[in-house]
Amino acid sequence: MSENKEDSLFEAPPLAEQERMLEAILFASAEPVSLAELAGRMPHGSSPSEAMVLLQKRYEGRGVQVAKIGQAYAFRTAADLAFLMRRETVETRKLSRAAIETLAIVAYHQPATRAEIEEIRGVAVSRGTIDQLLELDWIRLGRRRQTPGRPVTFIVTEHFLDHFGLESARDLPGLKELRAAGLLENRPPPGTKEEERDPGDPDQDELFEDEDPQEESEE
Amino acid sequence: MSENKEDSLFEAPPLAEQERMLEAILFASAEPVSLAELAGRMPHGSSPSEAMVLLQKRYEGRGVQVAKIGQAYAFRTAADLAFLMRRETVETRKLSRAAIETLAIVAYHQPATRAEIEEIRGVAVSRGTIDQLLELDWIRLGRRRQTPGRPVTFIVTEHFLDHFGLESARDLPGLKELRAAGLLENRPPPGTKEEERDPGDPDQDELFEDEDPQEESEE
Amino acid sequence: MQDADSFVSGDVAERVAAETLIVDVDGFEGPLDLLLTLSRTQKVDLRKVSVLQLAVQYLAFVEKAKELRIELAADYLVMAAWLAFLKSRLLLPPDPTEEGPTGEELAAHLAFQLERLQAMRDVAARLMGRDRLGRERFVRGITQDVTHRKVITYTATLLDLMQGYARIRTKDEFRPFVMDREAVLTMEQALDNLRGMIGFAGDWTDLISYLPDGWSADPKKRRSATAATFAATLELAKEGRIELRQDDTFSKIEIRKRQPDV
Repeated sequence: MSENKEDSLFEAPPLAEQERMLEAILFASAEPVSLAELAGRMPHGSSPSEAMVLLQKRYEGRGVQVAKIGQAYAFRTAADLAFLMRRETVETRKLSRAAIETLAIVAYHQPATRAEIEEIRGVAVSRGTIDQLLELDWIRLGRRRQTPGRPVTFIVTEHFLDHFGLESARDLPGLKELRAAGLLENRPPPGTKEEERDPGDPDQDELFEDEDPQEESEE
Repeated sequence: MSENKEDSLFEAPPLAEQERMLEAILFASAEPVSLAELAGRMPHGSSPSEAMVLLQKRYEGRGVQVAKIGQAYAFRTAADLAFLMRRETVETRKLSRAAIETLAIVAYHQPATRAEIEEIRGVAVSRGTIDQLLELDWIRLGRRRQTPGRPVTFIVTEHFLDHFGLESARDLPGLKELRAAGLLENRPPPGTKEEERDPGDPDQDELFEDEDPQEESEE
Repeated sequence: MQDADSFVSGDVAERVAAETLIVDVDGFEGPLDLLLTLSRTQKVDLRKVSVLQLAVQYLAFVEKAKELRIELAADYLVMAAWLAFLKSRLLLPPDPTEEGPTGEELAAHLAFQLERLQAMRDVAARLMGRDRLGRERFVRGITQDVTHRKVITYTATLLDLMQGYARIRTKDEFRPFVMDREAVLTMEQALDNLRGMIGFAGDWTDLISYLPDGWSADPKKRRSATAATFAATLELAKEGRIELRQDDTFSKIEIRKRQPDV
């Protein structure tokens, strides 16, 4: 190595060697390097521009390329491989319980106002939960309710139906079916007419079809 | 026909293309990239280890080289071109003799407890010495020794291997000779009860002989 | 075991060496380091080092330090005491009755320690002399960070949805116990009601007639009101304000104001 260095005082290293040097300098440098700078750093008599031609040719079609940036040179990732520099991790998460319940209420009672959702769930619905469902494009804003304050209503989207494999919201199983499926374990309290609560009943049919939200706010 | 289509969806890119990808990923990172990470970043079905063989061959004798560090790979400039790199040279704090010796003891005797380091050096190891090596990320905590007091052990890191240009701890200079000369044995001073000391050190064998030292030291 | 000659002949040279070492006493990293330095004056392979000779050198060093009133750290003195002991063991013929390791064993271990320390120093030097990152080998100067993007997809199945809805409705069905308070007459309410009316109940009157207004039509309310009113009458009877009677099982229960004792 020191011999190399001494040699270079008198004679420029072979072009192939200069190419190696270029390669190492461009690789390690924190910034693009100009030809003048390269000449300053390489042994006396070197011809960085000549070596650069070789180097560029060598990297043609490779995963990295020698790019000219202004008057300087640097290695750059080949444009077609840029996707390797992005790393997308797809994480599948279960929707939170709050979100599921809110979604279910919207689906079964749509159009539903936030107040209605809260009344049915028995707890406040956080802004984030609604936002998340909106973002997922599973619910969207329906017509404003024609009641004091004109509250916004929420309805489920086509995307929702798609995702859950439903043709329409009416295809959602009713309480009777839920119970039959063992999803409702508790016996209905005495005196409750099941039909009253069944979204499959004619009243609810109306709810789903009727664009006028007034009627379905009883519950 | 449809089978064809499916094939192409899951077919790995040609090896030459994989090699380009490796090249791009390794060029983009200053830190060694593990085969597992490479596989994770490359298209499904790629075989980074196969492509790596091609890549290593391609860069043989070049100004930059593919270095293997543990189970990971990185491009590093060729050592013979160091004289060109004065600008990039990192001025490191000069290590004390105590730190250098402690490092060597950890490297060759790993996993090594503080008591073992002190026994070999014949003096107490100051907190600062260990701290300095930990800070340089050249040593780290290994498993606790299964002896009374369960003392912590120290082992060298991947960063250490990278810094000193070692593929694994097995490549430590003079390791074989030291082993053959019995100088890496934990020889109890005469008169000590054998059972008080660690009977053999299975961890050490793992670190030096296993094909996969990285995995072994995982906590 | 060392023959006496070589140990005596080396004596003067060692003392000279020890004196030069004295000046540098702070430069040693402990007694083992000093012993290693001393062993070099023997100019032999560490495996063949004369531990006896070394012990003598070391003790001479400590003596000299004392003469020069140089304060040596405790571990130097501990080592001196131990080496003095070792020296006597090595010089005296072994006592077969004595317990513990022989002088040779102790000497061999010290030689091993010295050799091992020297070996570690040698490899440390080799290690530091390698082509090191940032000195001879360099990392990529312009790195490109991988942009990590976490894409979170949320999933829910129809079953989740149905279970969620079922959960809410089930919760709802528990609610009557709270909500249906309207259909429950508490004993306090019944008592208040009774107290207001009892003053007028001079004659035996059916308990049912004391049910508050609006509590006798709805069977649910009626049940609750009857039970509460009955419990209230028991309470009032306990207080001694009314009397209760029932002629027969399941016949009507009648109450009246307690008659003043005749």
